This record gives sequence, C-alpha cells and structure tokens, in this order.
Amino acid sequence: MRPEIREYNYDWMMAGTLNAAGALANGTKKETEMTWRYIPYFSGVARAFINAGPPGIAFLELGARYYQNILNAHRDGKKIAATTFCNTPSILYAMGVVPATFEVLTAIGALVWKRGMFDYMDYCCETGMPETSCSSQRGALGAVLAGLSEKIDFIVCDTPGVCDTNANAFAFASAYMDKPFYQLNYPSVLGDERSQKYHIDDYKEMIRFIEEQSGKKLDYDQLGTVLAEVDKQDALTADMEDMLMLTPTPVPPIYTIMIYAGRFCFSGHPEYTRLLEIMVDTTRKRAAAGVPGLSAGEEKLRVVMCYIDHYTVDMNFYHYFEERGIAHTGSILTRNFRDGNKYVADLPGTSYSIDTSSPDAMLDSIAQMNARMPMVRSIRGPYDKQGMWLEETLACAKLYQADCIIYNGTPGCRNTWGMLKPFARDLEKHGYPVHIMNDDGFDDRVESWDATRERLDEFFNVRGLL
Amino acid sequence: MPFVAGCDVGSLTSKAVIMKNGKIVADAIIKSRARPGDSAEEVMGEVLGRANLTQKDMVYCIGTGYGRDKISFVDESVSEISCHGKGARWLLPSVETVIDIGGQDCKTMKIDADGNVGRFAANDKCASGTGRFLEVMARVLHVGMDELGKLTARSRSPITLASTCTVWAQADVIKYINSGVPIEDIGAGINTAMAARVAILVNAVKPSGDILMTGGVAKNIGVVSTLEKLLGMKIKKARKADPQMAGAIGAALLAAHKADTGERR
Amino acid sequence: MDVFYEAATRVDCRPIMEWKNSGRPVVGYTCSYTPAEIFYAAGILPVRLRGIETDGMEVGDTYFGPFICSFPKCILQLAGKGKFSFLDGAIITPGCDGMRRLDECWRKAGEDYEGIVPDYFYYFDVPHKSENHGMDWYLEELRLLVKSIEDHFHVEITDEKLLNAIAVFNKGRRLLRELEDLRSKDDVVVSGTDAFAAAVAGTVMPREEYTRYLEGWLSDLKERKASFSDGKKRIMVVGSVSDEIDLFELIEARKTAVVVAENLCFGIRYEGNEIPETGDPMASLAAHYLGGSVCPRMFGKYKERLQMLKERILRSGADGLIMQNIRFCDLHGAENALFERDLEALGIPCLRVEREYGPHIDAGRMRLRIGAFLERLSVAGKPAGGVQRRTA
Amino acid sequence: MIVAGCDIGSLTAKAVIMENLNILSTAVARAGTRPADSAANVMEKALKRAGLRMNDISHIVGTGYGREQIPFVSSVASEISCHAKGAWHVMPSVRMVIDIGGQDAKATRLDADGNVARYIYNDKCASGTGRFLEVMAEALEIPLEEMGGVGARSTEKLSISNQCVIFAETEVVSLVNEGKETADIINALHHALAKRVSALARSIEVEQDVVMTGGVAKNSGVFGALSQALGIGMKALNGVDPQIVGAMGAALFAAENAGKENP
Ligand SMILES: Nc1ncnc2c1ncn2[C@@H]1O[C@H](COP(=O)(O)OP(=O)(O)O)[C@@H](O)[C@H]1O
Ligand SMILES: Nc1ncnc2c1ncn2[C@@H]1O[C@H](COP(=O)(O)OP(=O)(O)O)[C@@H](O)[C@H]1O
Ligand code: SF4
Ligand code: SF4
Ligand code: SF4
Repeated sequence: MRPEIREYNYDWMMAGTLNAAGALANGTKKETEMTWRYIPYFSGVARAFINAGPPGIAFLELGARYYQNILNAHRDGKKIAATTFCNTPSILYAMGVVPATFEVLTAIGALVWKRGMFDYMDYCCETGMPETSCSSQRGALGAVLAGLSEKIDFIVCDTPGVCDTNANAFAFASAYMDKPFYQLNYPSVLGDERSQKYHIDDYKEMIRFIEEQSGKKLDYDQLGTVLAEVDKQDALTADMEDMLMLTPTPVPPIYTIMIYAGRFCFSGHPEYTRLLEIMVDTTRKRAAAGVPGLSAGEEKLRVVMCYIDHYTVDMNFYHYFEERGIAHTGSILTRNFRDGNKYVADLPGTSYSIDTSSPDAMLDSIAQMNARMPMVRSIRGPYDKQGMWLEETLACAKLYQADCIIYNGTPGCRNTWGMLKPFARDLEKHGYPVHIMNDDGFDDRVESWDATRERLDEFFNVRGLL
Repeated sequence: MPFVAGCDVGSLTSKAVIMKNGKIVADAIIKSRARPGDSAEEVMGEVLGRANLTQKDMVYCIGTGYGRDKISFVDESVSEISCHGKGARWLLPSVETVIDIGGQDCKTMKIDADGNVGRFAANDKCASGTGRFLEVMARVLHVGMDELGKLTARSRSPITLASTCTVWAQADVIKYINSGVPIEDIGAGINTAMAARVAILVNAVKPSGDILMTGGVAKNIGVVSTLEKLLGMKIKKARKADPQMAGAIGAALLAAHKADTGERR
Repeated sequence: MDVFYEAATRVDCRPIMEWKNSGRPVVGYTCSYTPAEIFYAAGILPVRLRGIETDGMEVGDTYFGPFICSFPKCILQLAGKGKFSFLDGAIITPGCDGMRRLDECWRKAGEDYEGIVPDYFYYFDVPHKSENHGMDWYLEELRLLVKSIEDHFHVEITDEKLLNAIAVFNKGRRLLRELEDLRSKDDVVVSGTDAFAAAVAGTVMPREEYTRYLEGWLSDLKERKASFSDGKKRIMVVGSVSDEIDLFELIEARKTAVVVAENLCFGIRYEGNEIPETGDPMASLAAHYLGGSVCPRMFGKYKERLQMLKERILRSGADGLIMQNIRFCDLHGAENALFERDLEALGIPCLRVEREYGPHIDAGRMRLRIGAFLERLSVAGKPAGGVQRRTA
Repeated sequence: MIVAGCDIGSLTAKAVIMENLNILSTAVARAGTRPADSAANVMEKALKRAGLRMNDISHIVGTGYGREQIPFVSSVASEISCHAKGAWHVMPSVRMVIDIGGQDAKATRLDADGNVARYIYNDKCASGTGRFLEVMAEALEIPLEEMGGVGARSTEKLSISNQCVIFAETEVVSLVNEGKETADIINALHHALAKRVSALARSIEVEQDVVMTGGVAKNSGVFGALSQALGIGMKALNGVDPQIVGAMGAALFAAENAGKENP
C-alpha cells in the first residue's frame, strides 16, 4: 500500500467526500466550484446523482450518514459489526449496533475514488487473502485490516452455504484480527418447512450472539418499530418495482442502485423510508408528466441484470444505459421477495411476510426476510431447482418484459461462475439473448471499461437488439 | 588459490561467473538457447575464454536457474532462490530483503547475515509478474527493454492495466495505442502493473532492512521507482556488479564454500 | 504396496472393477463429509471421486466457468469421458462452491454426453456449522440419504448393519493411526509417498480387503530396519484437497526430505477419532463426520484447526510445512496464509504455494519452490524457539 | 457495384474487394502499430490487384480490432457478424463458425438464414488463440506456416496442460529439454489449443455444419485436432482463404448497405 494512503482514515475520507457532494445542491455557485475542486475524482459520480434530482441528493446524504455513523459509533458507546449486504442491517439497528457492510463500502469506494479500491484490495492480498477471492469484500476488508477504518467489534456473516468466497472473507477477518464471529448458514433449499425452521433457529442464535457482544438485550418494542418501518419500505419498493414494469419506464437506471444500496445500508431506518418516498414521488411525477426514465428519451430496449451491476469510476455503466436508450429493470439486488409482490407470484414458497403481532412472529418475520435477501435467496441451491436462480430470472424477465438478460459479477464469484455457462444456455433456450460480462464489477483493472463497453455494443448489435 | 564457477541458466538469459578469493575474475551473459544444456556450454565457454582458463581449473562449480538440472559440467545444482540470496549478500552486505525478478518468475526473500534464505514467496499466479510480461509489452510498444523502464519518469497520467494477464493486458495495450494514448503513459502503466504485482509479494514476506533487487528486471528503472513508491521504501542499488548476475555469483560463492570445506572433486 | 499404488493412481483400479463385476453397486462421493459407512452397510462400495488421469479439460471447461478450481473440473472431465461409467450413483456435497456446482454441471453435461450421469444422483446438503441446529440438520440429511439409498437400491440399512460398518471402518482407522505413529518415530521406516498412497487407496478400495492389505503391510513395516529419515528434513503437507501421489514424489525426489504427516482430506486426517461401535450409529456418524471440523469450509473454527495442526506438528516432529492450495480454492488459500503467519511466528518454517490440480500441475515451478524450501530448512537446522518435539 | 471489406486484426490486416457477390481481389498484410496505416496499406494492395482505385469502390465496411481507426470506411461491423456473414455466403449449410484469430477465439452459431443466434469468446485466458501458437512457434524457432506440416509427423503423444500462454511456453521449453521431438511438441500444442476451443464451442452447443475461419484455420494440425475434439468433422470452406472470411463478410455488408442507399 502506498504510504500516502496510509495517512488517511478511510471512513473519514469517504464521509467527507460524500458530505461535500451532498451539500453541493444547496451551495452557492462559488462554493460549488470550490467543492468540485475538492473532490475532483468524485465529480462524475456526484454530478450523476445530483442530476438525478432530489432522490440523488438524498442518497448522497444517506451515504455520508452511513460513514458518519461508523465514525461516531464508539464515541456514542455503540458497537460496530462487520457484515454482508445480504444480512439485513435492520436487526442491528433494532439492537443499537452500527453496521459496516463490506460490499457496500467497496462499491462506494470504487465509485468515489479515481484509483478505485485498488490499494485496499491489493493490501488485502498482502495479508494473505487469495487474489482470486471476491473483490467486493476485498476492498473494504483491506482498509479494515490495514487499520485505516474505525475498528470493528465483531462480525456477523450470512453467506456460508451460499457463497464461500464471501463467507471466507469474513472468517478470515475474524481470524486475522481475532474478533468474535457468527455465521448464519443457509441450506441449499428454500421454502420447505425444514429450511424455514432452520432459518429461525439460526437467527435466534445470531441474536443471542449480538446480545452478548453488544451487552444489550433485544428490545422487542424496538424491533417492532424497525419492522414497521421495513414494512413501509417494502411497500414503497414495490411501488418502484411497479413503475419499473411500465414501458417506457419512468425510472432512470441510477435509481435501481439507490433502491438496493439504501436497503443494504439502512433497512428499517427511517432515513431510507424518506429516500424511497422521495424516489416514488419523483418517479410518479415523471410518469404523470410523461418524462421518460432515460435521458436518451426513447426506450429502445429493456434489460434484466440477472446478477449485480458494474460499479467503477464515474457511473459509466448507468450512463451507458441512459445514453443508448436501454431500460435497466433492476438486478438480483433490487428485489426484496416480499409476499404480494408481482414477481413472486411465479415463485411460490420463496417469499416472506411481515407480522408484528407478537415477539415470536416478529422474530420469524425477520429471520425469513433475511433468508430471502438477494443471493442468499436465489443462488443457494442448484440453479434449476424450485424458486432458484433460473426460475427467478425467467419470472423477472417475463414480468419486466426484458429483451435480453445480462450477467455481470466478479471473477471471485465461484458460485455463479460455477454454473454460469449452463445457466446462460438454459436462458437462451427460453428465448432470451444472454450476455456475460467478463469484467470485475468492482475492479476495472480486470477489464477496462472501454473493453467492457465494446463487448456490450457488440452484443446489442450482433444479436439484433439495437 | 582455487577458481570456482557459478552458472545460472535462466529462461531468457544464461549467466556464468568465475570467482577467486571472493572476487569476480570474469563473467558472461548470453541469451538462452532452446536447450539449457547448450546455453550452459556456451556461456561457460565464453566466460572461460574471457578468463583464459579451462573447465579443469574450476575447483568446484555450481549450477542454478531454470535449467540447472541439465548442466553437464557442474558438481552440484542449487535452487536460484538460495543463489540469489547469497549473491545479493555479496553485492550489498547490509541487505535483508531481496527481490529477484527474472524472465519467468518473481521471488522475494528474507536473508540472514550469511545470505541464507529465510521466508520467501514466489509468484504462482500469472505470468504478469515476470520479466517476460515486460518483454512482450515492450515488443508491442516497439521500444527496447531499457527504454521501457525510462518511460515511467516521462509519464504524467499512466494508464491502469489489468495486471492479471499478459496476453489480455496486451489487448488493452493495443487498444490504448490505437486510441492515441501517449506511449510514455502506456509504458508507465505497464511498469506500474508489474510493480503492483511485485509489491504484493514483497509485503507478503514483511520486508525489513535494506532491500535489493536482483535479476534482469532490476534494470528497469520504471518498475524500481514505482515499486519504491508502492512500498514506501528505498531499494538499494548494487554497485559491485550487474544485478542480473546475482544468481551466478551466489552459485559461485556456494561453490567456493564447498571448495573451502574440502569438497573438491 | 502395489495394490495401494494401483488403487491410488488408477480411476478404474482392479479392486473397484472386481467389486463391480461381481454385480454389486458402486457409488462415488466428492468430499469427506459423506459417511462411507452408510454405503458399506447397504452393500455398496463407496468410492471417493478424483480427477487423476485427465489429459485435457475440454469437458470441464465446457460447463464450469474459468475461475473454478481444477479439481471438480477434472472430475467432470472424467465423467464426460465415460471414465466413471462404473458408477451406479454419485453423491454431490456442497464441500465448496466449485464442488457443489458439480451438481448442475454434471447433470447438464449429461444432456450432451449420453449415459454419463449415474442413475442415482444425489445432492447431500451438509451444513457449515456443527452446533445444535446444524447438527440436527445434518442428522436429518443422513436419514434422508439412508432412506433414498434404501429406496433406490432396494436394500435395508439397519442400525446393526451400520454398527458393523463402523466397526469395520474403525479397524482401518486404528491401522492408519499405527501408520501415523510409525511415521512419527525418529527413524521413519516408510516414505511419505508410500504412506500417502496407502491412505488414498483406502478411499476407493473395499474396506475389508483394504484393511487386510494394510495390516499385512504394517507388520512388514514394523520389521523394517532401513530408515527413510536419515539426515532428511521432516515435512508435513497441508492445504487443498489432494490425492496426488506425484506431489509427494516431487517432495521426496531429491532425497533430502521425507513427508511424515499430512493434513489433507484424502490423507490420514480423521485418524484417532474412532466412532463408537455401540449406541445410535447415526448420531455417532454425524458427530464424527460433521463434528470433526478439520476443513476450512467450517467457517469460524480457525483457532481449533490451528491448535490441531500444532499438535500434529508436535507429534510428527515436522521440521517444516508445505502448504498448497489449488488455484481458486479460497478456503485453503486464506487459511494457509493464517497458518503461515501463526506458525512462522513460532519458528516453524512454512512454504505456501498455489498450483493447479494433479495432471495440470506445473512440476518445474513446484520443484523450484520445494527445492528452495528444503535448502532453507537445511541451513536453518532445527527451528530456534520452535516447537520442541515430544519424544515418542 | 464494387464494394470492399477491410478487417484490421491484431496481427494481420485483410481486404476483400467484391463486385456482384464475386471476389475481385483479396490481400493480407501484417498489421503495424497504427491501424490506419495497416488499413491503407492492405487496401492499396487489394486495389492494385484488382486494377482499381479507391474512387471505384462505392461502399467499404470495416471490421476487426482496429475498425474504429480506419479512415476510409463508410461503416463498421463486428467481427462476429462479419465472419458469420462470410462463412454463410460461401456455405449456407453452416450453423457454427469457429474463428480463431491472433487475439481471441470465438464460436458463433447461425440460424438457417445466416443470422447470429449465439456467440461466445474465449475465457479470460489467451491459451486458445493464435497468439498461443505464435509464442510457441517463436520458442521452438519454427515458422508459423510450417507448424501444421511439422505436427503431422508426430509419433509420440505428449500433453501440454498449462492454460497460460507464458507458463505453457516454459512447459514447452522443458519438453525440449527432455529431448522430445519438435513434431510431437507441436502436435501436443495443436491438441491443447483445440481442446480449449472445443470447450468454448460446446458451451453454446455445437451444431453441424461447422467451419473454421481466421488465420489459425490455415494450420492443418489445429483443424484436425479441433475436428477430433468436437467429435465432428469440420467442413473446409472450399476455395476461400479462411483468414479473409471476416473481410469478405464486411464486403458483403458493404454490398447490402450500398444496395439500401442506391436501390
Ligand atoms: N537492460 C534491461 N533493462 C530493463 N530490463 C531488462 C534489461 N535486461 C533484461 N531485462 C529484464 O530482465 C528479464 C530477464 O531477466 P533474467 O534475470 O535474465 O531472467 P532469467 O534468469 O529467467 O533468464 C527480461 O525479461 C527483462 O524483462
Ligand atoms: N499460414 C499460416 N499457417 C498457420 N497459421 C497461421 C498462418 N497465418 C496465420 N496463422 C495464425 O493465425 C493467427 C492470426 O490470425 P488472424 O485471423 O489473421 O488474426 P487477427 O484477425 O487477430 O489479426 C496467428 O496468430 C497464427 O497463429
Ligand atoms: S456471490 Fe459473488 S458477488 Fe456475491 S457476495 Fe458472493 S462472491 Fe460476492
Ligand atoms: S477440503 Fe474440505 S470441502 Fe474440500 S473436498 Fe476436502 S473435505 Fe470437502
Ligand atoms: S490470464 Fe494470461 S498471463 Fe494469466 S494465466 Fe492466462 S494467459 Fe497467462
């Protein structure tokens, strides 16, 4: 790691940058000019969010708050738990613990910094994490291992049984720094009684672990409040989803990332509800006024991302969709699999519902919700089994009227790359052109954006889509 | 006093050194041939010629390098990791950490006061951490090996390159050339990709004390200077001899030790 | 010994084919979390699946993506080439992500290559934790497995048969333990290559035949005077799944080292822990196979594994550890790094290498790394301040 | 109407001039560092052979790596489309085109109308590409053109397992050290490459007829080994140099475009 990078506290740096960007919208012209100079590498991204209107600004503020919470945690007498994006932070909020979600931190870093998270990723390898491991954890983990972030107190991870490389990153962090560790573990099936019970047993034990680590008992009133908030958020997200279904969609591509990034950072937190409200409101207005979601004006094509998006400098990926008139109808991360959502109709038994009537009902609800977070829901079992990746992708492609399906991930993702070729083949058999992006969503050294873009262009042209 | 020899048959170059009383009598370096046996004969012939000696004058001879098991005239063969450790110590007595980058391998090691190797790490991943990577890239850029190293200093904004694959990086490089990116920025990007890969390996052994680079890539000033930046440490210069010769020198020193302890043939 | 070498180096070795030709079923499994006793109790030969003898990866690469460890790819390659045609069944376990995707890849390959998917193809869902509900889940999985074997093969697996199977397997465990003890002595009478071949053979041979041979061989060994360890460095091999005899040969080729122990899932790793031969056999099997927790797929148990490794180093008197991981095996790759950090701090020299699996290994590169490591050990002498060996 | 296609690859530049779907002339030249120069050079060659001048050509389509840098083209098309187009034009029964060039390998499936149904590139490694053979030819000190012939004389079966070009090179060097025959090593290389490419083709399902295009198709050793690996006898594109198929496809697109412009 470059010595100059060692000089800055990572969280502080990020909080500062995001704060500055968020404040831009209200600043005077002169202040704005100053700030652009202060955050030169971030300007592309920040402009993208600011141009997205009130939701974008709210999102930047939310991001800043996220880092700020981490920075202030210990001062405020709170513990920090390192965790994964597919472990809902709502339980941590209910228990007064501050989440530090590696994948989110890496993605934001990759967007914000000119050099991406390269230095941190590489530092992680220096400590012994394999270079072949998933970059989404490696970035933030590198900063943590290098001691450049606020110290974390314990680790809760929920990918064992679903994604080795992810789970392994957290297990490594725990062993390397000697921090307490709890793993939620998922069976390869979903929806049957046995696995439902397993989810709950496992979740209860996790709560015991968090209680022990934080020194605070779970307060069910608090949990009830948080779940009620999640309930609202789910309904708002469902509204967004409905609007994504419209052709042409009034939802700009960049909104999809805000939906899930918000959820991964602030599920159950009123701040996220506010963000969603602003988004729904803005989108409704757009729809009413006939303003298309795409800056290109015309919607030429609709895409379902069957996995994650591409997060590198300057939001290139989202701009690309905007400019070419391609509607982004969400990725595996966008959806929440709440009962009653349209896309779960074709996926019986694989959704959850929220019931706050009793402490037990609340626990069951949150455990089942957690077991249906992105990825841990759909890539836990063989892809062609009931409710898993193939059925889910097809259900979404149908409902969102996708013209084609695109995969993007990271080379570290053994789990999806292990089945991707047959999976793509099956999707093609169902009549969907499939493009497999060969890059790393978090590390554009693996494939430059130019090369990635060329391949995308080629796909759309050769397959006669654009 | 006895003459001893070290012969380092690498994948790209073959080196031979004749030493006496801890001093170099003669050295030679040639481009490796397809068969290591041939390379060894040739480079040894060359160095013997320069010193005006014959193979019989060598009391003990140690072979090292990629082709070490194919050299007919040596008494023994030792891995290049151990030889580079010894050689580095001779080149710079204060050295504790050695980085050796040759044609097809990159190794970093800690050495003790006698030049014995302790912890070491080697690049097992991709060809991009090797000298061969630089050669391929230099060819694409139509510059010489020397010149490639000098590009870093001239560059203002180096490109970022996939450091994971030589051949794919080559594709990116061609793309950058095509789109008119200045050659120094491309070259600097190449050196940086290489240095980044090496830095990971260096830090894996926890560098301490004086650091020395051996092997041919030590001559690439772009890689060296970027590596210094990444590590935040200075890399010492070897003045006594060409760092590319370190393996052969180490082999000769080990040979001298064998000769001293009476293990002559 | 020849029997062991044959079994360890040939996919369709004689013992398997003899069993098969006598009309009895053979079932393959992929990972050591599958209790072989259950198959034995059902009159089925359990055979650990391997990837040796592949000379290309065209089938493996057709279905698996590029970033997958070469071990499951090699298994698929062999399957695609019809080398597993002797299998009546296969058990896929989510040992690691590459391994569990063998389920889809093998089935999909079956759409293209006729007859390569055994009639009985079963996904055995092993949890990643052995506490409470994890153990319950595993136990239930065992019951489901038993039930499905009974249904498919028309057999009955009684507790009595299971207890008997456990006893038979325990005998092998005791013998392997004896072998371990022999290797731990100051004078080692057996090369690591031979010992490993014997261990690997145990994962494919019919158990009774195996124990018979093992017993005979051990009694020969006990008579042996010749020492393999004279002036050599004692090595322990750990890391990724390995059944590669060549790797051990490579280490011992220069005659400066002898492999005295390994911590590999094909090697002698479960020795010592015998399974109770009375009581509830299913519960005992579950406790043994899941509770054993010796592999990094059981997340969060690093300290336990480090402790176990230290004890094994102590017992075997290893001078140094060779830690290998197959490329893209994150689990062992990361754990090796931790082991290296913690063991080097104790003065135990470690070599960490990344490699391809078996037939695809780059022997030249391995040889250099191992050679240099042995040179390091020979100057270092006994590790200063390191673990002092407990005298046997 | 006279049209042309110009294919600037990583290694070679190709040009084809056509009139009424008949080839007037073709040219292949080594590509330099600047695609614009390579294009001008190869185009000049083709024009000269056809006895034409640039002004005589009504439409030119560019393709290949350097397609964006060719100054004189009217439009561009991807190599995938061009190779498919060219191959289908020569042989309408073709359902799969395997194109191995210097920098990548691609398998493309076509429907009965010659439209691209699916395609796939080589995985992140270069070991299934022409570059692999180039590097090896250099290490073995033997001209590329002779590899096919030399490999055919092989008597002993060797295998080269390393997936990486650079590492495979050292594997080759060690085979040389062991005293292995060059013919056997080359044969092993052909099979190694063929196996990698066959995995590519199979993952999108192989359908007959299969043809091979791109420079590597000229290597009879690879052609044979790939047929073997696919378990399907590939068809030869009669009378057409496989290396120019991409440029020919581009010329065919040019004819279509020109047709649209001046019906
Ligand atoms: N003059 C030079 N300037 C910069 N780099 C050089 C120079 N000469 C050689 N190199 C680099 O050194 C490498 C060869 O190193 P060497 O130690 O001779 O390898 P080996 O021992 O494997 O043959 C070449 O690949 C090249 O990258
Ligand atoms: N005459 C030949 N005989 C055998 N192989 C050849 C011949 N000419 C070219 N090749 C092979 O073809 C490759 C170049 O193919 P080509 O289609 O021209 O590539 P590109 O379009 O990328 O420039 C070379 O890498 C080489 O392996
Ligand atoms: S599935 Fe892949 S991208 Fe997702 S968390 Fe795991 S490794 Fe990362
Ligand atoms: S290393 Fe562990 S997960 Fe892998 S095959 Fe062995 S026992 Fe199974
Ligand atoms: S990615 Fe490139 S350099 Fe790396 S192994 Fe493959 S061909 Fe070699």
